[in-house]
Amino acid sequence: MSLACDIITIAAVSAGAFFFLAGTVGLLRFPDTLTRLHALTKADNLGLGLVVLGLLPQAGSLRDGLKLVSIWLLGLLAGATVSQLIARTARQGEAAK
Amino acid sequence: MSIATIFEIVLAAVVLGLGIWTTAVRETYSATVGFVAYGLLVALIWVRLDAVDVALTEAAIGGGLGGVLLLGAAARLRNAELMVTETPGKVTRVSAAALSVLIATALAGAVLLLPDSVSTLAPTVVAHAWATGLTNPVTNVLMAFRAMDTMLEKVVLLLAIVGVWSLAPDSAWGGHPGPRHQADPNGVLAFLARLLPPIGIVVGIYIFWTGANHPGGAFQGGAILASMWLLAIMAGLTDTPPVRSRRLRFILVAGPGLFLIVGLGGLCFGAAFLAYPPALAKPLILGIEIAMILTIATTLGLLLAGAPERSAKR
Amino acid sequence: MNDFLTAAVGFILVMLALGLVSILRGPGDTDRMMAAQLIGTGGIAALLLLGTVTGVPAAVDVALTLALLATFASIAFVKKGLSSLEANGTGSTEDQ
Amino acid sequence: MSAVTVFGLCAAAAVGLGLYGLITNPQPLRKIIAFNLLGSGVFLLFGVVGRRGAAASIGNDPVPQALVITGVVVAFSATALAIALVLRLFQKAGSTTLSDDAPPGADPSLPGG
Repeated sequence: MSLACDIITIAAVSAGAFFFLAGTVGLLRFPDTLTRLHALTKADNLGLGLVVLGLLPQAGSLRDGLKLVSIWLLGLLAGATVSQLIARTARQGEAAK
Repeated sequence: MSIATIFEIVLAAVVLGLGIWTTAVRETYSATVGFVAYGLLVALIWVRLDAVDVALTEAAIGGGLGGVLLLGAAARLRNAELMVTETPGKVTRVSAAALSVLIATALAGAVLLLPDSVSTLAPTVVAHAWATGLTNPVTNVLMAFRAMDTMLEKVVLLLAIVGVWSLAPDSAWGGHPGPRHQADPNGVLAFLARLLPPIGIVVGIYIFWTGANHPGGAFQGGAILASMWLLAIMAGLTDTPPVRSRRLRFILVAGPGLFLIVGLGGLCFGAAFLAYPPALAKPLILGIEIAMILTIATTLGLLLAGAPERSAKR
Repeated sequence: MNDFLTAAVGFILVMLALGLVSILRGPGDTDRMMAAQLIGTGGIAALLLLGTVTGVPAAVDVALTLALLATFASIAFVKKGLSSLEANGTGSTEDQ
Repeated sequence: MSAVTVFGLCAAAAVGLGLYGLITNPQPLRKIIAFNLLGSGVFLLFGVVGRRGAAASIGNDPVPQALVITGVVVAFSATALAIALVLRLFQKAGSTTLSDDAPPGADPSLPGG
């Protein structure tokens, strides 16, 4: 049981780390604000979700697990709304130029 | 070198890099963004140092609220900062660098040469935990063993808000702090400002409540509540209250006032100023903390909003 | 297991640092607004892993706080950056 | 090297950085930021010393922790007051320079100053 949990953790956290890598490569390589925003809010949020998934088997209690999931949901909410706001600002800034 | 040490060096390097960015970059807005990132990441160091209470405080007050405070000022002063052309001369720069390096080296030396014998008050704190009925040692220190500090700190918060309000121009005396924010009531920002505060209020109260036995407490919970209030204000859903409001002023003095009354009660009925009778210690501390979280949330929010700018009658 | 998780924290931190470099370098303020959002994901992931490695269960509470405050800071970045774009030239808010 | 050493050196460097910024940056707002950086370094030094005082199954001496929490809140109050002063100075004078031979303000656009 413990071994299975550990395997899930290692697999999910590795996948999460990969998506963080992808997000960072996107941030470094993409040319303009909107595409970089895309890399940041999608890849990184998926990475966070996978890390949370990986840590769930290690959580001590149901309450800790629920807290972990709610952190990810908060992250999703923030990513979805903040990226829209930033994108709107970026477009306004371009229009003003 | 173990893998944990490598991780610690990476963490320290990231935080220091942000510190260097904050100091060196030309534009103030960028420096503020760097400082917010710095403040949020320092919380990781505090977790690593096993001081979770401080990590919560740094994340909430040091990084979050403090950073946003600086950011608001940077946005307003943007044009003024551009006009400043004076830069200190080379001599000043070199001597400042020399002084800073000297002090940093002295501190580093002190860290490296810390004595082997460690003095700690942790066992004493644990030994006296029975007196309050709370098991979080930091809350015990804050609310019982060094309660005087905490009470005076509340007074400092109160004095700061009096100082900020006293800077209001005559036309706005007693009026609303900060600008009135406008936002599309059906837009994304208003949506987030309706969705997030209920969650944030639950989290804030949870952090406050868990502070009795686990890391958390009134400051951290209050800071979260304040940030949620300000979010609603920034989305234009509500306005800052006029500072002449009597109810507002009552909330502002409720925390330190109750603390003082309980302290004087200790002087009259107990052993000393701020001495709680052991049987009543937990309810008394809880009562003070409930009053305090309201005061802290309101004070932090109003400190961020700044001096009154619009007169109340309009 | 712990070594693996520590390595993962280190890796995510390095990614976070590279991302911060890229974001802070700009070119525009809109790029810099993403900084808090980046910490809201990468920083929290690192913090959660760190809490598990160090055996500090309360790190989850810090992560909750960080998630809320990072969102708040992001909104403030956008809002303040926006107001400085719009109020170009006035520099201070009129009390109208 | 232990966590105490690494973060202790980091804290010392943060104090140095903050001090340098405090002296050399001409703008008041930057001085406030630098001062906060300096303060954060000092708090970290407290944390490092407290970490060595780990005892009785507490990972970090609670007394310095409580002092740092108090310090963070007081630093925040002081920052808020300082920023209110700078903003008021800008409203009155139209610039935020601290030197005596300040250029005349651009447009102190606020009435009733």
